[in-house]
Amino acid sequence: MTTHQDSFTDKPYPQEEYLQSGYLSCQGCGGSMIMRHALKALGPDTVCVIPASCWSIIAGNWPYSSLNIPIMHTAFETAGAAASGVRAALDLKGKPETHVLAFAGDGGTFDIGLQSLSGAAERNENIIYICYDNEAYMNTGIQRSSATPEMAWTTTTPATFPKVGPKKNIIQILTGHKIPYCATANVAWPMDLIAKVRRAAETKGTTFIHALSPCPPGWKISSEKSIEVARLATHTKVFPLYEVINGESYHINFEPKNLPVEAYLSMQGRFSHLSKADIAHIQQRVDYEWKILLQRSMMEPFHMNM
Amino acid sequence: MSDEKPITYHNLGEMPEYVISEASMLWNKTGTWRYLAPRYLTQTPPCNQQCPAGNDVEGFIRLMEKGAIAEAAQLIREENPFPAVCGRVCYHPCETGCNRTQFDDPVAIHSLERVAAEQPFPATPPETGRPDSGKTVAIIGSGPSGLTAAYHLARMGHQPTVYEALDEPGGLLRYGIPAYRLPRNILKAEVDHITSCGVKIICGKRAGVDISWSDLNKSDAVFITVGVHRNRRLEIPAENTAGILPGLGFLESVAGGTPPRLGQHVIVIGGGNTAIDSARCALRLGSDVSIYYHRSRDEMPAFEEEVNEALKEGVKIHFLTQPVQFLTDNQHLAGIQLRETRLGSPDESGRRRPEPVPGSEFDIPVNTIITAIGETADLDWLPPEISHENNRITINLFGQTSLEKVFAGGDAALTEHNVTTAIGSGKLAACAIDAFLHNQDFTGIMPRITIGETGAVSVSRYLNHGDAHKKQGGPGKVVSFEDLNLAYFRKSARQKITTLDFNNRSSSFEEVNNGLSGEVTVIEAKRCFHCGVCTDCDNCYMFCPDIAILKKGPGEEGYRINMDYCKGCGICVNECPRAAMIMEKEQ
Amino acid sequence: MKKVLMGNHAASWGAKLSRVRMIAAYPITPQTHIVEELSEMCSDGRLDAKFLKVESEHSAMASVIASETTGVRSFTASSSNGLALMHEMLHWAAGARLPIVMVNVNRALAPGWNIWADQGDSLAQRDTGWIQIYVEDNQEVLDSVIQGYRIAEQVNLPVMVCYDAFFLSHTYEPVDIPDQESVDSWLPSFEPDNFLDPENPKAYYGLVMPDNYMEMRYRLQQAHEAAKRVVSEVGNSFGNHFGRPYDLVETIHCDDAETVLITSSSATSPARLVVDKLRDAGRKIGLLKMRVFRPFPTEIVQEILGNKKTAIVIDRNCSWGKGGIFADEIKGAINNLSNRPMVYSFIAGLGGRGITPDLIEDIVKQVENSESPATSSEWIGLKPFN
Amino acid sequence: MIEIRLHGRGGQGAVIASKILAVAMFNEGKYVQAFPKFGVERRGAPVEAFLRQDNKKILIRSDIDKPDHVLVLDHTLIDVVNITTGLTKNGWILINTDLKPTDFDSLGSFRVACVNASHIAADLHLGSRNAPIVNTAICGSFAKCSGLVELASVCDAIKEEVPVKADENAEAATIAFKSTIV
Repeated sequence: MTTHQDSFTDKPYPQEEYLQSGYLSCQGCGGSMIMRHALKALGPDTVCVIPASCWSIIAGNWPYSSLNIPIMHTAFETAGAAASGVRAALDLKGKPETHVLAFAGDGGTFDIGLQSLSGAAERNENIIYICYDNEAYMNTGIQRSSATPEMAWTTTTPATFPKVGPKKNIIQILTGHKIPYCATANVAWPMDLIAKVRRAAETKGTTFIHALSPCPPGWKISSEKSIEVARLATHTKVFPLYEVINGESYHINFEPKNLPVEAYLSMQGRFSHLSKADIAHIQQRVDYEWKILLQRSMMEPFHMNM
Repeated sequence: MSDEKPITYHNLGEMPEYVISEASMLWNKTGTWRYLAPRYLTQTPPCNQQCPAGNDVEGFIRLMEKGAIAEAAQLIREENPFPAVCGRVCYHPCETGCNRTQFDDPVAIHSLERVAAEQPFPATPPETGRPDSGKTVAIIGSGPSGLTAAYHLARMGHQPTVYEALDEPGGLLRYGIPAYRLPRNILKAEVDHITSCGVKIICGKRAGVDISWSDLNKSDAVFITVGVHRNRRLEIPAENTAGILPGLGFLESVAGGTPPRLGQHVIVIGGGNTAIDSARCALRLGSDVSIYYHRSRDEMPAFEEEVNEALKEGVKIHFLTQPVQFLTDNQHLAGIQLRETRLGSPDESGRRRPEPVPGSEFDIPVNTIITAIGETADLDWLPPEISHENNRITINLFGQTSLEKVFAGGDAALTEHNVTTAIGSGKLAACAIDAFLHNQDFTGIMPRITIGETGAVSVSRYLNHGDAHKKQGGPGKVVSFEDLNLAYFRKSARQKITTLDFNNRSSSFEEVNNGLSGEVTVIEAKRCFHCGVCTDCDNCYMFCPDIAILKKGPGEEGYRINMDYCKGCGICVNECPRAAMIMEKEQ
Repeated sequence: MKKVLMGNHAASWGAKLSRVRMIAAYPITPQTHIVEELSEMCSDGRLDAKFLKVESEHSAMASVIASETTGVRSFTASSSNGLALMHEMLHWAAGARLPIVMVNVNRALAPGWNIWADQGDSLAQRDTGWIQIYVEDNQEVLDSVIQGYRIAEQVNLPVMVCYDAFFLSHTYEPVDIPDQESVDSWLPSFEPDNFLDPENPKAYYGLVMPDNYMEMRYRLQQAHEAAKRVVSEVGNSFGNHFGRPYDLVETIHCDDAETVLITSSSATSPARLVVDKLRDAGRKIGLLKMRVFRPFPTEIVQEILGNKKTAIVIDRNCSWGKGGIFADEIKGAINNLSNRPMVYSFIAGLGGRGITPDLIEDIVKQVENSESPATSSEWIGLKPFN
Repeated sequence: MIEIRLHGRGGQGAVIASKILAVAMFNEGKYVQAFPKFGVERRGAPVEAFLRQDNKKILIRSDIDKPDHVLVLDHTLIDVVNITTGLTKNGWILINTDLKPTDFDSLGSFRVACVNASHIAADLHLGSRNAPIVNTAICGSFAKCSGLVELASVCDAIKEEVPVKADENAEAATIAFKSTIV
């Protein structure tokens, strides 16, 4: 296991801002922070594509924009395709160095947008795709997505019949495309996130970052706990931080404190209905998934000299 | 288009043809969404509140962390002229209070202080901005309390004169603490520095004997810090036999270079610092030493570290044993009869009272016995207007005696007897005397300058000079361990100090503790949590989801909150590692 | 240069001559030859363009919208179910006011599977805001793609060039391919005012609140109104330059006609034969070819049909629950005229069934023998009921 | 206007044959129209293609029901498909076969021409042994029996339209032209 990121000390945090205040995120929004960090990593020569998501609203209504880079709002399922289109056009205009960022939520990535994302990834389009994952359709009022964790409450998975089945493993889907770079990131580790976005930007081809994005209303947490709860997600191994190179070579970036999942679950109202047995079940799954991740990280990659 | 106002299209002609943005969202002041507002608030670190001398502990560590050692020393001297002394002999309650204790190990504060004190003395004491007042203050006793008061009063523009009964200044520092704990050159340097700051010390003048009260009373104010020099008696048979030495007297003679001849085996009676110091001195003079103490280890008033060192050096300590009588043989000390005790119900000190075990008496033959069961003050010379009780001068909260212009401090006026407390009382008296000399009501001033809820006072805050108001947190809340966000701290071992080899101890008064040095100092300083004090760590700035926290301009430290856009989510406060921010209702 | 080309290759040539830079497409019968030919052109260097081989029609249109927004002339082609899948993005293209040109090969929608000619696919997209041109032969396919870009980029509306599956798409016939230089001198290069540009960072296609949405949509409608004039002007200019003029509609013998036969797409060709034949037999019949369906040429239809006795509309489409779509639109266009013809609506040729001269002649005969139109569209060519 | 119908099996190149003939005729100044029977082509399945030739623009846009001539690329189709449907009296039926025209009397009062296109194609290695591509040979043969187009035009059209083995295909047409039995 490599733990090359000392996220608290790898400062300075870049000071240039590509977002302007006044945008329409909820109190304590993780998604707005992820955009802010990502843009700091990419800089001004960036074009951003935003499919339907909280960010369709956060960015500001017409005739306003709270971003200092050009953005194109696009239909829910089209982030991969739209980013491909922008990429093609920029290349044709002799601007291959301009970054193309697709910035999509979990619904737009795990569910409706999976097809166009898969298309773009299979073509290995030179784009950076960031999924800010708040684990449900938050923009429409907290309906479950395939990124919703097992047994979580949402408005379509009520506490009496919570979400069935585990959260989809999007990284596994993307690594299945053998794209050059995949990573998970967590808003609680901004410098790690920035380092990963920078790495994605330096990598030619499709790069994918799955960034955990706490949502105070959707997770039923008090807004000031946003970062704290996100941090616990990693420390409980619910959301490990790792990178995958060429779909083969796994690197765990951060050794979790290995806290019990209950520490993470009990902070959130969306899990308040869980019984001890439920929590034990989730713990088992988390432990199992972690074991798989550990094993993968110890595998030799297919191409030895990549 | 303006960013300050929303755009309203009144007619089609004004409207753009396409859904393409025309302006920013800056007009949208999301600050109106807020219920509570964050605020930067320097809160009191527990170390600061715990320091009886009122040192800005967190402040000097912050400077040392950046390698600014000289600045750190100067910061300490704003409150305390004795960093080298305190860095050695203080029992460091700051470390006991250190929140790091609950995380791994406390920061080695006193070692850091000692490193700071190794810096050359500055040409001038820390600036106060005070002009000469022309007022005189007589200070009786040149111990830590008296010299501290003199130092601050001099800084404040007054003319203090210190009268010392013994031959050299320093009081207990010189005559009570052995050189292996506090080398004489170290003490001398700090005392010399105090005199260089405008303090006049007259030695060999015992109040009431060599100088009359009426002469002393001619000064504009008087500060009495005569200390405690009378050995408390056991009040058991044969106590006046030769060979029975009073602890403090023994230490004074060792300090004065004329140690008495001791027997091969020495018994020390008592469990306080004087007992331990006496035992370790006797050891260094070549004797085997046993201490007999009538309670258990837990009740021992001596500093734990000192006890440990004594044990390591070979001193034997026997607990739950009390003297019954001294045994004599032809007017000469032949031994001591002791008996066992057991602990009963607590006494007025809160400690469990030792009760004799009937029939447990036993005798030990010995030629030298040192009794160190406490000291009392000599107050017989005081004028009757100055009241005292239980052998302590009666003072109010800020050291004033029953005479308005007369203040008292140090061991003669306090229940707690240690160097750092004495320094704190000298500082408090300096402030109170200064207020008195300026006809100001100190009662109103006291809360403003008290560190934390119950700590010592801060001279810096009293003087309110320069950026002193920023120092030492605000009055009130002390940051607790629970207030910290531990996610941002990593465990790290406390740096170990080096000590003198044991083989060299039995024959030498060389300093035992060698302190920290070099890079290790900075590593240790970096362990500080900086409880309650912003260190510009950027967490608030980085985690603000609304870019409402902005870095201040070039050259300025800290952050500014743009309340126009702060939605009041509270993340900045929650993610502040050190509780230097609070959420509150807006005024 | 005249060549025997299939309709799909005529479309490819139209795109190539328009110097499209970005093509995103997904294969579907009967459109495949278009993308195959363009792939060849891109690979062998005849066309300096990027061909994005996307994974669906929806993504094709999404990509093309993105590239066009980035300021690059873009092209796509689809058909039937593919076009239906694009539906959402068709709204985006028009609402974004992007001058994209696409080709749709008119094919019936499943189920049951049917790959043959039927206008139902593109007519179902009539309300997406696209200009729609229904073309009659392969020459017109090529010419309409080139005109499409000039129209689109003038009015900032997307253009859909529609032609019948197989009857055109797979049919070889002589087509005059203009020189690249000749096209270049007629079709300006694409220099949009607005495009995704880090030097000029703007947000495109954001949330429009109720206080502005209606006005933005009014703009879209106005653009369509303006497009009628532009389509005519461009068609006329194309005629002057290339010798083949075009307009919103084409009329044959309409001036003195009492009866006007109205057709669109490939069905117009046999109708020409029938009208010529009936004219030779002394009948006062004319032919109106509806070339542009959106924007609907209401004024022209009113002018042509104003004093006629009878209008006969043949639709290779049906709006389920209503009937022939062209017929309905024509009725709507002339409804407020004081003198207006009776409109007979016929549905024929769905799902690839042939519309032959004989069938059209039968329709005319049937109208001549009836006193007034039926209330709903009549289906022609059905098997007998028993 | 002359209308021609081609019968073949998927993979034999009936549609290309119709296009080759169309191009050849177009190059001789005719207006032409060639198109497949609009369907789903599968290897081996019976397919049809159509060809119209006229001196003016062709405006009919539907299948050919009443062909003037019929080309049969595989004689076994005769048992499967009614190749004479709508065929004009005295129209040519050109059949790829190793038989003679007299062997097809049962087809009725039509003119029958035969050519062993499969053999010619196989000799020239056009297509594979079990699925020779016979379309170019048929085109040459049609020039012979119908006289509607010059052999030279057919050969030129083949060179224009056939991307591989253009010369061998032109040779096939020439051999077929010469070996057609009418």
